[in-house]
Formats: sequence, C-alpha cells, structure tokens
Amino acid sequence: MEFVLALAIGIMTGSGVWLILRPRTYQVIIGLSLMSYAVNLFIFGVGGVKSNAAPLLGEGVDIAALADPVPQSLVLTAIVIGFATTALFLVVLLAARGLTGTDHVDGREQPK
Amino acid sequence: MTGETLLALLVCLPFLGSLAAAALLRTNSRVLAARMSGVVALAGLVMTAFLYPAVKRGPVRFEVEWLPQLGLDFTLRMDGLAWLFTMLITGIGLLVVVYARYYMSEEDPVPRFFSFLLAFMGSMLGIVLSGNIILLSVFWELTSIFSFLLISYWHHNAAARDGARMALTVTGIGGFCLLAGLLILGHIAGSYDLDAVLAAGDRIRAHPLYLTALVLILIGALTKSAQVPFHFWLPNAMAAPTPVSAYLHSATMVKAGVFLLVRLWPALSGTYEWFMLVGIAGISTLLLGAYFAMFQQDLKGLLAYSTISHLGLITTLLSLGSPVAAVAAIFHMMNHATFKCSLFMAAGIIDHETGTRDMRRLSGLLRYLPATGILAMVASAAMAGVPLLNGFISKEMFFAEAVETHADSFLDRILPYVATLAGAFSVAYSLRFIHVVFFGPPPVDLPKPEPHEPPRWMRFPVEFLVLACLVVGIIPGMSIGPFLHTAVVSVLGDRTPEYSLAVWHGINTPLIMSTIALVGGIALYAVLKDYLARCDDGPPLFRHLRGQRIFERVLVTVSWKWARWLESRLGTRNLQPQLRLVATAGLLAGVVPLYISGFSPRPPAFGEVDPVFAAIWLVGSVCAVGAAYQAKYHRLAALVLLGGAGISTCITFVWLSAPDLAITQLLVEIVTTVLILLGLRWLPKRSEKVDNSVALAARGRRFRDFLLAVGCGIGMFVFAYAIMKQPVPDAIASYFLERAYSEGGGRNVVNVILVDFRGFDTMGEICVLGIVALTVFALLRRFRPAPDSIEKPEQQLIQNAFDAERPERSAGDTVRDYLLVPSVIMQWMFPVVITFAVYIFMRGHDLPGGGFAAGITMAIAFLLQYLAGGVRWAEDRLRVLPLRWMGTGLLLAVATGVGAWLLGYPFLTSHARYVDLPLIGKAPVASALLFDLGVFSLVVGATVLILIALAHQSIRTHRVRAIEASKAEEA
Amino acid sequence: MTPLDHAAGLPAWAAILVSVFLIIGAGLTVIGTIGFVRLPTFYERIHAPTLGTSWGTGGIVMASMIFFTVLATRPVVHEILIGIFVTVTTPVTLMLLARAALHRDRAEGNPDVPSEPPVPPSAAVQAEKA
Amino acid sequence: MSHTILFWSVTIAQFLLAAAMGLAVFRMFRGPRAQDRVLALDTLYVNSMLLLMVFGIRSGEVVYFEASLVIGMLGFVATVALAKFLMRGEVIE
Amino acid sequence: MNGWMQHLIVAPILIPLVAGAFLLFFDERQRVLKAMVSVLSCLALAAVAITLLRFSGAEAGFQGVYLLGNWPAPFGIVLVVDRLSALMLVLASVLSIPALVFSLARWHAAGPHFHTLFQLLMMGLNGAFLTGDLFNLFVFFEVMLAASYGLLMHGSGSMRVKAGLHYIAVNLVAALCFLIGVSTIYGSVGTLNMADLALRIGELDPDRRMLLEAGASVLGVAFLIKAGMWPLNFWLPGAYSAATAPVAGVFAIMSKVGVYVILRLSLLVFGEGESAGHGLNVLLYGGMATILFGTIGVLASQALGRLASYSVLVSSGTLLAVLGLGNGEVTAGALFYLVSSTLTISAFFMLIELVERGQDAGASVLAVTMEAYGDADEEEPETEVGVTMPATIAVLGTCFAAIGILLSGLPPLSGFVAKFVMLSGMIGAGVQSGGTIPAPVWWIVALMILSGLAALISMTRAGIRTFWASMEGTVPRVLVMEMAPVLVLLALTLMLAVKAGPAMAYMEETVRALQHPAGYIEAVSGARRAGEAAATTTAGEGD
Amino acid sequence: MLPYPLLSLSLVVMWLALNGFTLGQLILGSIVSVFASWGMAALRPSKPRIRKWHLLPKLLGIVLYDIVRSNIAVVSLLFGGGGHKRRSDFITVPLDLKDPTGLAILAVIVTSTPGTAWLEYNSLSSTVLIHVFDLVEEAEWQDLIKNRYEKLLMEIFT
Ligand code: NA
Ligand code: NA
Repeated sequence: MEFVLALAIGIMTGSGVWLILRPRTYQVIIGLSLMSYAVNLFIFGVGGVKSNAAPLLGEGVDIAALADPVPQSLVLTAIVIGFATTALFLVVLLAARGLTGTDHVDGREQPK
Repeated sequence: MTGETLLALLVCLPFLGSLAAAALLRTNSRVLAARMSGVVALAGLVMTAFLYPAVKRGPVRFEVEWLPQLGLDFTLRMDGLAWLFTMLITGIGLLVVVYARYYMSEEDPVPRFFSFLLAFMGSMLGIVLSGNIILLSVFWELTSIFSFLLISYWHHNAAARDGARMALTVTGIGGFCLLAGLLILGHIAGSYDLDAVLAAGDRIRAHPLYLTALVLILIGALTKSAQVPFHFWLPNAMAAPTPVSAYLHSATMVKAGVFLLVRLWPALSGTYEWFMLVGIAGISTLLLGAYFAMFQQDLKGLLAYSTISHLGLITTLLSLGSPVAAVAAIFHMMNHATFKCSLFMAAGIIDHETGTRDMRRLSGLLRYLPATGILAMVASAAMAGVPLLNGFISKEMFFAEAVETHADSFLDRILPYVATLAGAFSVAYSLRFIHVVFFGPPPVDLPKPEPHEPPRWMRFPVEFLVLACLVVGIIPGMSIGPFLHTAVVSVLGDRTPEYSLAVWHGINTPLIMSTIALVGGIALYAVLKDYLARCDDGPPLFRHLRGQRIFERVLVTVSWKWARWLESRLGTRNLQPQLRLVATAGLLAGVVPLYISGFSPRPPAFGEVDPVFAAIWLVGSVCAVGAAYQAKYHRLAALVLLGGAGISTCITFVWLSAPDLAITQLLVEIVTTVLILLGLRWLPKRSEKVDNSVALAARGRRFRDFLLAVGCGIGMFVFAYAIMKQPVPDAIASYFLERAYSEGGGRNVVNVILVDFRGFDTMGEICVLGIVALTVFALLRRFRPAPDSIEKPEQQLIQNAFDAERPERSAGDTVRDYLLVPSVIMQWMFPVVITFAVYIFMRGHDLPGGGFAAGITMAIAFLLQYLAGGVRWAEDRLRVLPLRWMGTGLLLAVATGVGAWLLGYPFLTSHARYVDLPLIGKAPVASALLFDLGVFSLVVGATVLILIALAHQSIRTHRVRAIEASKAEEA
Repeated sequence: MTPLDHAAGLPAWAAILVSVFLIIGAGLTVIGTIGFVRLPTFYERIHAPTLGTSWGTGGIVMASMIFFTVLATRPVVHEILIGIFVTVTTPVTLMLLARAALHRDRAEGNPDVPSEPPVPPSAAVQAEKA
Repeated sequence: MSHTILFWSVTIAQFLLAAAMGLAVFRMFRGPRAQDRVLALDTLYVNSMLLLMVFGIRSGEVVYFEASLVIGMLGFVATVALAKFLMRGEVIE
Repeated sequence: MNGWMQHLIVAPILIPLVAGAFLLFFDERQRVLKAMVSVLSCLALAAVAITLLRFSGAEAGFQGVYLLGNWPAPFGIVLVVDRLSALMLVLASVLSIPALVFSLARWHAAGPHFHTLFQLLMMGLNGAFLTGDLFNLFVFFEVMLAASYGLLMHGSGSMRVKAGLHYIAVNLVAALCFLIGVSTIYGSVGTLNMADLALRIGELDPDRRMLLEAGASVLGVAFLIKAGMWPLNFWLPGAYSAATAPVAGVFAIMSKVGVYVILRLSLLVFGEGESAGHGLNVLLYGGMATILFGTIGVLASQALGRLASYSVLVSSGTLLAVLGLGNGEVTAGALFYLVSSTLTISAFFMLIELVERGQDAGASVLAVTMEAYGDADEEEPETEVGVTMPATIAVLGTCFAAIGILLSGLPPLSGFVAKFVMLSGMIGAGVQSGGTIPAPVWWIVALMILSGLAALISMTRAGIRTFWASMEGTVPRVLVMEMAPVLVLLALTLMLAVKAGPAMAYMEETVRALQHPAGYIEAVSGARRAGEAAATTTAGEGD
Repeated sequence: MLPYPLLSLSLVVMWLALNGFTLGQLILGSIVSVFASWGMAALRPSKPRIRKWHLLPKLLGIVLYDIVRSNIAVVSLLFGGGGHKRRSDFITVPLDLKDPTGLAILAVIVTSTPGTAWLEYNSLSSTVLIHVFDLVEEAEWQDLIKNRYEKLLMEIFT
C-alpha cells in the first residue's frame, strides 16, 4: 500500500515538475495540478495509511483503529486552496495571453 | 546659561537656522536669509568665545542618552582643540556668509544656499565637538551630504552635478570605512566615548585589529582631506559657488580629515604602521599637490591643488608622531584656513568682476582692483611661506621637524628634500598667481570688460583674514599663542612639548631650507613662466591622466556595465530557470539533510501491495505521464488525462479511509475541468509541425529538465515512503477522535476538525477562495483577448455558415438543435442537484460531506444551467449575486465565531446541544453548523463568480464584434 | 487485513445472489470497455460503454442493494439513485459527444458520415414564408 | 462459506473493473480523436464509480456511497463540457 | 488582560476580515464609503496593535495566548502575542495606513474590490504574525499571498499581469514546498503547534529527527522564497516594481514575513537541543549572496521601481545573513533594521510613483546611456545663477534624498542607526572574543558597506537624473493625500532614529525572550481554557 | 407553492432514500423539495403535461426488457457472435413527437439501450439521426422506435 502510494506520488511529482519547467502556460497549469495531487496524497500519507478505517464515530467503534483525521483535514484545506489557486493561475495565464498575445510563460515568444 | 547648554545650543543653532532658511524658500527674502545666517554664525562665534574660560580649565561636556545600551550617546565635548576649530568654523562661517551675501546673484534662490550652508556649519561643528566617536561619524557623514548639496547648488550645470556626485561618492566611501574603523576602535577601547578611546591608546596599538582599524580610519580621513590617491574630487568640487569653496574646501570640511587624525593622534599614532601609512600619503600629497598646482590655468584649480598640498603637509606632520610636529600641524591648519580662505574669496572677486578664472586670459588687474590685489598678494605670500606672515612660522616648524629622524626609514631620509622641493613649488605657484593676475598688460576681451572693486562688505572678509595672517605672522605668541597652547594641551596632555612660536630662531637648517625654497621657487617660475602662459590645463606628464575621467569611467564600468552584466548572469527574468531553481532547492532541502544525517530508507515490502490498488495506480500513473507528454500539443488530451489521474487520487482517498476527501476532490475536479475548458478557448492554436526543438541546446535543456523531474520524482517517492512507514507519534490525533462527539458534537471527526477544532483554518481557507474569486473577477473585467482569439471558434463559424447558406435555417439553429434534448435533462437535474447539495451539507457533521462540498455541488447546479442554456438564457432565469453570497458567508462565519464572546468564550468556541422538536424529536443543533453554512455560502458565491466571470468573456467579445460590425456597416 | 469479515454472517443465498450480480455487472462493464478498445470507428465505439452504464451499473447496484439490505436487515435502496442518475445522464454525454464527432467528421469531409438530413418540402416553404 | 464466495466474487469484480479502467485509459491515451478521449474519460468515471461501489461491499460501510453518487450524478458535467467544447469550441456561450 | 480585553488578540485578524466582507455588499460606485470603512479598519488595527505591543512589552504576567475555539494547545489553534509578533503587527498596521491613504488619491479606483483585497491582505499578514500553529501559518500565508496576487495585478496591464504570472507560479510551487514541509513535520513529530513542536523535538528518535530536519528544510525553502533569498528571488523585482505604488508600499512588509517566520521558528524550534542551529549556514551564506545580488541589482537598475525592488532584496539579504550569525545582540539590531528598512522601502515605492509622474518614460534610459558613453553634457552652457525649484519638486526631492540617505545607511535617519547597531554587534562580538573577527563577519560587514555604497551611487545617479538633469519634465501633479503618506513614513524613520534607545531596548528584550523559548512554550501549553477552573488545569492536561 | 408536484414528490422520495425514513426527515425533505422545485420554476422549463400516468410503468417495463435484451445482443456481437457480418450504420427516423420532455425520454431510451445511439435531432425536419450498432434492416429499427416507444410516449404526453 505505502509502496504503491509512494510510487504514485513520485510519478505524479516527476510529471508535474517536468511540466512546470516547460515554456507554455498551459503546461505549467497542468503540471501544477499534478503536483498538487501528489502533494495532497503526500500529506494524506504522512498520517499512515489504513484501509476501511474512516474517522467516523459510531457505537462500538474502536477509536485506536481509526485513521488519523488530522492529515485528512489538512488535505481538505489544501484541496480547497489548491482549487482556488489553480483557478487564479488559469485566469492570470489567460489575461497574460490576452495582453501579450502569446502563451509563453515569459510573455514573449523567443526568450533570449 | 551653563557651558553644557551653550554647547548643545552651539550645535543645534545652525540646524535650526537651516530649517528657518528653508522655510524662506518660497519668499523673496534673499537678504533676510543672509542676515539670519550671519546672526547664527555670529551667535556661534560669541558663544564659543564665552566658552573659552571653561574650556581652558578642562573639557566641557554635554550628554544626552541616545542609544545608551550600545554606547552611542549624544555627547558633545569641547576641549582646546575643539574650541580652536569651533572658532574657525563659526568665524570663517560668518565671513563667508557676509561674502556670499554679495557674491550670489540677485536672481539666485539663496535661501536654499544659506539653508545648506548653515546645516553644513552645524555638521562641521558636530564633528569637532563630538564626544562620542560614533556621533562624530554621524556628523562626518552629514558634512558629506551637505557638501554634496552645496557643490551642486548650481545643479543645472553638468560640472556641478558631476563634481558634487564625485565628492559624495569618494567621501561617502571614506565615511563608511571610517564608521567600520571607529566601531573596531570603540570595541577595542570598550567604549565609544572619546575620552575612553583616547585613554586606551596603549591597548589599541597593541590590539591585533589595530592595523585594520587604522587603515579604515585613514581611508576616511584621507578621502575627506583629499589626500593622494583620493585627492581628485577636490578640484572638481570647485564647480561650487566660490563661498562654498572658500568655506568647505579650504577652511573647514577638508580639515575634517586632518582634524580626525589630530583628534585620534593620542590613540593611534606613534607606531611604525602609522608612520608609514600616514607619511607616504602625506608626502606624496604634499609634493604632487604642489606640482599640480603650478600647472593649473584655473584660479580655483590652482588654489584647490595648493590646498591638497598643504593638507599633505599637515598629514606629513601628523605622521611623524612627534609632539612638536603635532603642534605644527594644528598651527598650520589654522594658518592655512586663514590665508586660503582669503585667497578663494579674492579669486571669487576676480571671477565675479571679470567673468573668468582662466589665468591665460587674466592680466594686469591691479589697476582695476588695487585693494583686492594687495590683499591677495599678502595672502599669497603667506601661502608661499614668506616671513612675517603666519604661513612662514608653521612652515618653519615643518622644516624643522622634517630634518629630525623619527623612524629611521627612507621616508625620513627623503623628507627634507621633499619638503624643500614642495616649498619651492609653493613659492612658484603663489608667485604665478599674483604675477599673472595682477601684473602685466591690461586684459583683453574679458567676459565682463570693466572690472572694478567689489562692494565694501564683499571685500571685508578678505581684509579681515589677511589682517589675521599678518597679526599671527608678526606677533604669534600674543595673538594665537594661548589658544593654540590650550588646543595643544588638550591633544597632547602631559606629552606637550616645549615649542616656540617666535618668528626668528636664528640661522638654522629650516631657515636655510626656506631660503632655498624661496629662491628656487622664484627661479622655477622664471623658467616656466612662458610655458605656463600658453600650456593647456594640467601638469605636463599627467595632463591626460585626469582623475575625474578615470573615476567616472571606472564608476560607470563597475557600477553600471559590470553590474548589468552580473545582474543578467546571476539573475533571470524568465520563469523557467526560476522554477528550475525552486525545484532544485526543494529537492536539495529534502535530500541533503537526510544524506548528511545518514538516513537509510527501509526496503519496500511488496507482500503488502494490494493488486487492485496497484492497478488503480498503474492507471493513474499512465494518466499522469500521459498528461505530461501531451500537454504541449494536445491540450484537451492532457486535460482528459489529468482527469484520469484525479480519479485515481479520488479512489485512493476512498480506499484509504477518507471519504470526505474523495467527495471534495471529485467535485473540485469537475469544476476545475470546466474552468480549464473555459480558458482553453483563449489559448493560441498549436500544431505539432512547428516543433523547433531539434536544436541541440533545446534538447540539452530538456534532458536537464527531465533529469530534474526524475530526481524530484524519486526524491518524493523515497521521502514519502520513508515517512509513511514511520508511524505518527500520537500527540494530538486521538484527542480529536475522543472528543469529536462528546465535545464537538459530531461523528465525522474530519468535519469536526474543520469546523470546530481547527475551524480557524477553514475560515482562512474560505478567505483564500473569496480573494481569488475577487481577483479573477477584477482581472477578467479588464480582459482583452489576443487578436487571434477574438474570432469565434472555428466550429461556430462553420455551423453558422451552414445555417446561413440554407434558406430554411436561421442563425443558431444548429446549436439549438444540439442542446434541445440534453438541455431538458440538464434542467431537470437542477432541483435534484440542489437537493443533493442540501443533503451533503446537512450530513457533514456526522458523515462525509460538509459546507465546502455542498457549496461546490450547488455551484455545479448553477454551472449546469449555464452549460445547458448559455449565459443569456441562464441569467435571464437565475439571478445569482455571487458577491452577496460571499459577503454573507464570510460575515456568517465570523458572526458565529464572535457569538462565543457573548458567553465569555474565545472566538469560534462551538456550542452543540440537542433540542426537542415537536413531531421530529431530538435534533442536534450545533453552532458549528452555522459556521459551515457560512462556508457553504462563500463557496457557492466564489465558485459561481469565477465560473460566470470566465463564461462572460465569450459574450463580451461577441458584443465587441457586434459593435465593430455595425461601425463597419455605417462606414 | 482480511476484508469482508463483516459479511461472514450473510446467508449463503444472499452471498450467491450478490456474487452473481457483481460478476454480471463487472463482466458487462469490462466487456463494454473491451469493445470500446477494439471497435474500429468512433460511432461503433460509443455503443460499447453503454453496457457498463446500463446493466453493468445495474448489476452492481443490485448487488449492493441486496448485500446491504440483508446485512442491515432493513431495506437499503439508495443505490437505486445511482442507477437512475447514470441512466439519465449518460445519454446526455453520448448525444453531445456523438453530435460533436459528427460535426468534426463533416467539417473534415469524412465520407462515412451522413450529411445533414434533407429538409421536407413543407418545412422549407414555411421558412421561406417567414 | 458466504465469506469465501463473496471474497472471491468481490475480488474478481474489482479486478474486472480495474481492468476496465485500464482499457479505458488505453483508449484515452491512444485516442485517436478527441472524442475518443472524452468518451474514455466518461467510461473511466463510470468504471471508477462501480469500483467504489464494490469497495463499499468489500468494506461493508455505506459511507463510501456518496463518492459513487457524486460520480453518478455529477460526473457527466465534465464530459458535457468537454463535448460542448468539441462541438462549439467554447463551453458556455 | 482579562475578559473582553483577551479578545483583542484575535482582533487584528477579525477587523480586516469583517471590513473586507462588509464591503462586498457595496458596489464600486460607493467608493467614498468603501474608503472610509477601509481607513477606519486600518486605524482600528493600528490601535489594537499598539495596545497589544504595550501589553506585551509592559505587563509582567502577560499571557498573550488565545485558544481559538477554546481548545487547549496543542490540539486547537492558538494565537500568540509576544513582543515579536506585537512588533510585526504594529509595523504592518502602521505601514498600511499611509499606503491606504495614498491609494485613495487615485489607485483604489483602478479596479474592483481594491479595499476588500487590501483588508484581506492585512488579515493574512496579521494572521501569519499571530498564529502559533504551523498549518494555520500556511493558511494565513495563502490568505496573504492570494490577496497579494490580486493587489499586484490591481489595475491590470501587461506588465503587472506578466509579473503576476511569474509571481504566482513561483509562489504556488513554494506553497507546495510549505505543505510538504508541514506535513513531514507532522508525520515525524505528530503535532502542528509550534510550542509543542519545540517541546517534543527533544524526545525524538534519530530517524524521526532526520525526517523532521528534512521537513523543516523543505519548509525553509518556502520561507526563503518568500523572504527573497538568492537564487530564489528573481520573481521579486519584477513583481514589486510592477505593482501599483500603494500596493508595493504594503508589499514592503511581505518579504519580511518570511524573515519573521524563519526567526521565530529557528529560535523556537532549533534554538536548543540536538538540532540546534539547523540550516543557519544556509541563511548566512544565502543571505550574503542575496546582499550581493541585491547590490548588483541596485546598481544595474535603470527604472526606479526596480531599484526599490532590489533594495528589498538587499534588506532581506542583510536580515538573513545577520540571522545566520545566530548572535543575539546582532539579531536585535536586525529587528531594528527590519523596521527601519520596511518603512523606508514602503515610502520609496510610493514616492517613485509621484516622481515618475512628471517624467517621460524614455528619459531615464537615455540619461544612463549618455552617462555611459557620452561627453555630451559638457556641451551645456554653464550659468552661475541657481534655478528656483517648484515647491512640489523640492518636497519630492527632499523625500528622495531622505530615502537615499536611509537606503545607504547615512545619518541622521534610522538607516544609519540600524546599520550601526548591526555592525556594532558583529564587530563587538569578534573583538570581545579574543580579537579575531571571523571571516563571515568580515564578509557581511564588507557587503553591508558595499550595499550602502551602491545605494548611494544609484540613488544619487537616479536623483540627479530625475531632479536636476532634466528640467524639461513637467512638474507632476501631486496631491497632499499622496505626499503626506510618504512624509509620515519618513518622519517615522526620523523618530525611530531619535528614539533609538527605547526602540533598541524593546528589540533586545524581544530577542532575549526569543532566545529563551521556555517562556513561550510554557505560556502556550499552560494557557487555560475559558470556563475551566484554574485549579483543575494541570500540566499534563490533555495527554 | 408547489409548481411541480411530481418533481417535489420525487425529491422527497430521493431525500428519504438518502437519509432513511423518519418523520423528521420527511418534514425536512419536504421543505427542501419545496425550495428545490422553486429553483426549477425559476428556470421556466417547458412544462410537460402527463395525461396517462398508468402507461409509465408499462414504458419502464418495456425499456428494462429491451435493455436486457440488447445487452445480451451487443455482448454476443462483441464476441463475434450474431451469426452474420455485423454492419453498423446511421439511420434517419422521422418523428411526430414534439414535446421536449418526451423527446428527452425517447433519447434516453434509445441511448441507454446498447446498440442504438441518438446522434442528432433536427427540429426543422423533425427527424433524428440514430446510429445503430448492428443494422440488419433499417425499416425494422424505424418501426421499433416509432411504434414501440414514440407511440407510447405520444400517448403519455400531449
Ligand atoms: Na439560414
Ligand atoms: Na445506447
């Protein structure tokens, strides 16, 4: 479980890093999204992974067996903030594209 | 009034006067400003005089705490030396003010001039009166600043600007070094108090940092006193109005450097390093200054180099380390101030009356300016060291010291010859000054043809100073003697030597040297006379080696060309290298500490891998890599693949016990996909054919990026695996699990954390969302599409053309038919999704769900209607006021939090209880639910605002196009 | 970790029934996606996933309903909502997507897709009147 | 008995669905046209939904149901947007 | 400080939030109302911040810990007011008022929702200063950043949007680093509360300690990006110089937030124990590189905006390098410098706008080129009659000179005092410890002097070009509302210089408290919940 | 108060299916459904008139049956069965049904049934383009759609 998850985090990070280093704004936004998936999973993973142990309380639930709720709540916040910033980045890249005419990250086609 | 307060007043008065003069800026009261300045200077002079009896008894101190814990206090201290200098500064200041009153033109905005002049006077007084070496450095820097302003007074002249800037730069460098040096000095002495520093001389000279401190302080002193090799700024400072030259560049500011050497003489002098460093600087300045002075064609230039030379003389004296030499140095500072100041004023009068200072054009002025001429002659004679004038006495003392042996080095051996030679030069240029300007045939084509004597009071200062030269020269012991002695005692204390200020000491070596210098100087002038009358400005060998040019060039090269080159090398304005650096930094920050501390990752255990889970991530990884691969040319494909990776993430959340995360992630992903699609329309078309990546450099870059990406991937993998295998120490998690229900009133611990335990995070988070929505809105209000995206998408053009070319069809039929059936279903989904949103909201506290997920769901319900019917259709029916939703949401969240105050609890304290409702029974009511409602409201508002703002762009350009089309029709 | 411990008390008939529906549902779904991968043209491919959205979903919804109903000994029917929503929404996507594909093919002049349908004379006349 | 039957049927079902997801992703990656990819995404959504439902059976918990319901009810929104983008070149007119 | 007064601690966050949210109900035409609410909010913030400062400084038994939601530390989120955070709060609010007033003259109308964004920026800043929780710090960082994105691009335009794109991209990656760092720390220590973290770090086993250090380093990258350390700072000149003047004016404090957090965490968490001094060398050498780069940039800048931005880097670099020395006395000086340089740079950004209003854009470029190549200016006729300056130019020029003096560390303003206290501390430490000053200290001293000199050269170059060389430029129309903020900020620097003694005493006391984190830790872990009898609260509560 | 009673009822049922049946939930669900149907009313959709309620179950039964049948058919076709060479093609079906809701239901039926896909409705000519996976006889399919579904739908609506 941990191994697969860690590998997945690694692959998504790698893909994301590759993309954010590309020259097109669209590539960057996709890269950022991939990276935030990876980071969300990472935060989620630090609590230790448990299957079928959602931190929901009920009668007869053994609290010790439940998954750590803290990283989950952190991820939720991170997801929301990630959503917001992705939207913002999108609009900024559109505005930049509109004003500069290009979708190059530096706002000009052939950076020296 | 006590001495202390007088002292404080003495320093403050000029600054107050300066402010008052500045206040006159808007008025035309030129005379008033001058009078006020005169009064200030006079008051200073009188106060100083009054202080003499006290000073004679011992130093007068004034202390105010400033930064006591660091030993920086506003300490003023007047001893004999300071008194002498204070007299000089205020006295000559008064004369300069009087002179300037007549010198400055009628049209000049003189309040500014006098304001700066008074401020300078205050700063200069501050230097000599500082009882704390840091305070001294404060005033030191202030003199640099005000001298900059004074030199550049005529700032419309390029020469004034350049001269001022050079002076500031050079003395500024010196000032910074001085501060560092004084800091070291103070720390060695254990105090910045001047008395303590002077008392710690032995400790200072024995300290390993002595040389460092010495060099730094010397850089400060030598730059200020224009010593070789820092001398070049002074001649350029002559672009200043002549009163400024007379005051700053002969009498006062340039004396600050040598003053400092005298001031610190007890603490620093007497070592071999001191002798060599100060000596070499002094001797070379003495000689070179005099040599250069001979070849100047500008009157003020001649005087400037002469000043440099005389300052070199003083420096040389100070280098010797002998008490008598110190006496001579102090004495010569006074003498030089008097004769040089008068000479500058005389030169100013000549300039004023004839309109030029070029000695090649001046001639025979004695017939026009007899009084000025005679005064200048006497002053020049003093400068040349002619007997019965003050310059002679101090020069004799110098010659006497020059022949003494001090450290038995080559300096000692050459000093007598150098001194004599410099003396001869000095005679030569003094002679030249007088001879060329006042004698010979009448001048031809002067800029101002009829020169005549200046106003009475403009000449008065010169007369006064020349009188002083004579008085001191003839009866030194009765005039300056006692005051000089007080000064000398204050510096040398019990090392005060026996010395005599008598004019006649009998025939001795110094007198012989003087005679040689006098005769040699006359001979030299006779030889050079004709050459000098024709030659260009500047000495023969060094004419083209102009300090100013070199300085400017070096400054421009270093501070501009090199800096720009370095800036482009060490920095970048492109994004890619920046992100590359950030990624590298992140990778290194994670890996290096682990590597250093010898962390060894645990070997993976494949046995525990769930094959289905692995399959899901096989899918997810393919999607991630595919998205990375396709994002350049196949944007839609990349977006779709990104969705695939997102789905895998979602499943993972479910798989690993985080249903809340799964729901939220899914909803967010849906909205994100639509958002990106909304944006995609405005991006340029890109086809694979224009691939220019075959270049080797591009391939290299890509390979590097690939390595970095792989590195980051592997790093994250190892890091994530290591940390996941490390069970979290249970510090806080179980607390939440235990109390979520009993104290938080909810069974969904994650939700209780979000709205209660860590509700504050959530409040911040919704603020972020709100801010982003506002920013998006603001940006899109000003959105201007790129020219190549203004046109409708190709699909619409084709479909519209199709509608247009068939008679039975009307515009928009295709899209209407396209959406006819789907839109019905999408409309019917509206109430369903709303109900679902409420459901998600209501259950959040106990089961997966919550305000955020519900808010997004609600936003999707609206979005669906925009998709189904378009902007106009949807807005015709649904009036969403996103800003109201947002504001309400934020205020509701805060209000819920603040509500706790009423019960005496901190912000966001929640209250949960069960209430009995008729028919329904017990129902949970938690204030956290209200908070969550705020979250819901904000999320709906913000998400809808973002979506609508983006969606509106399409119809906005339509409108623009429609306007354009109608205009074209009209035309 | 042994999953399904909670299902140990499930009656055998229920277990078999659940299993059958599960296998049918999952089987139909995977067959649909196999078709989706193998079929040659897009218009044929759009038929394949409907196996998953119709009885593929139906099978698993049934399995889930039976399983939880028996387990909780009370009717658990909310899965039916999934069935309904999938049934209602899938046609929307398919319709929109297929029509989009049709447009793209027509725009590229693909001869394998029919052109716009002919207009009956009555409609043409009406349009002209208008 | 029930346990064994269910264990195997759930496991097989999960494998089948995971395989279906894999196939969908194959199509998504392969294309060849955008409409294929979009359809693949839609299929992937449905398959994931089914997988989650099976997971619900496997875990015996109803709390994962909402995730499936969200896909079932709202998953089509993204696909609709994608389809409309293909047809009209923009999502909301 | 009890009862209602206790709630003052959360007020610096709530006041701007409420003000910002309230303004959403009014449309852009009601500008006067919006401006009034905004100004009132900032005034209230300043009042609260000053009150907190006085409490944190004076009252001996002051417990500036606020348990949000009434949950005890380390479980809930706590806000902590100590001398350092109170100082930063005051600085932020004092800076905000001039910037806001400046914006009212013109800029606040350049786009929608300026005031809401401004208020929320203040909320983010204040939250970052107050919070005692790592993840909550992330949230407030994001609030602050999000608002800064909006404000940076306020007024739109190609320059701002391009700069905004870079700024956002870099900061998004930084945010990811932040998340990785925080979660690693949580994963290795199990807590998010800073005080609790400091408490537990002593008991960690080696593996966890390694992970913690790695996590802290990744976290550090995020802060260093924010603080503008070379080579992670290339976004800064572009962003700061593109922003509108009042926005850049408040941005002056944003780079200081990174410095603040580094200072807070390095002394709280890595002050003592086995991990003590973790990463100090990075700060030291990175800081020095930053000073150097900033200095080069100051020299190389044609446009005043970039000059000011590079001054931000010099300031950041100086702070980082000095913090990297890990010397208490010097750190106190650094705090003084932080305040001084923030006020200076804020004033500078606003002044630039006013100065450049009267100029045409190409003039500055031309002037520099002429200086580099031409002897052209020797052709000018020289007249020895002064030119009367219009009052506006005179005032602007005086302010410009004051800023030049501040940036180069010349007396009599606070720039000199700041430089003096840092240099004195560094040199003093060397001299007293046996006469040798370590090489890094020499380097910092040299770099500080060099940077001052560069500022001097650059500012005189720019000042001469702006005020003296080109008299053709029209006199800018400057409103009192725009001039006053600059003057107020400069007056503050003067006041800071005059009151250097008390100010430094505060800073020294602050650093002393930071160097003994036990007080902070006790205050947080011993904070009592409301409604709980004092006697029942024991040290082990909650375990 | 209740612009769409059937919709409101369905929403209440949905609410109860999601939350379980209690009196409290019934009340809550009713309130929610009222609000949600007001939301629907705001959209001003073309209001469907359902005449013959009793035919709805019949339609449902037919559709479910057809779906099962065509599932089997398509599966066998995919495995190369069916006994003949499969030919898939487009067919155009003229429709008399005009009500959008009715059309939507027809589209859902056609598309949900594996083997047929609703592609393009042309409102001017009142025809629909359908893609059939295994087209043996065009007329047979037209007949199926016109007589088996459309007729029933025409009866239910209008
Ligand atoms: Na037509
Ligand atoms: Na179908």
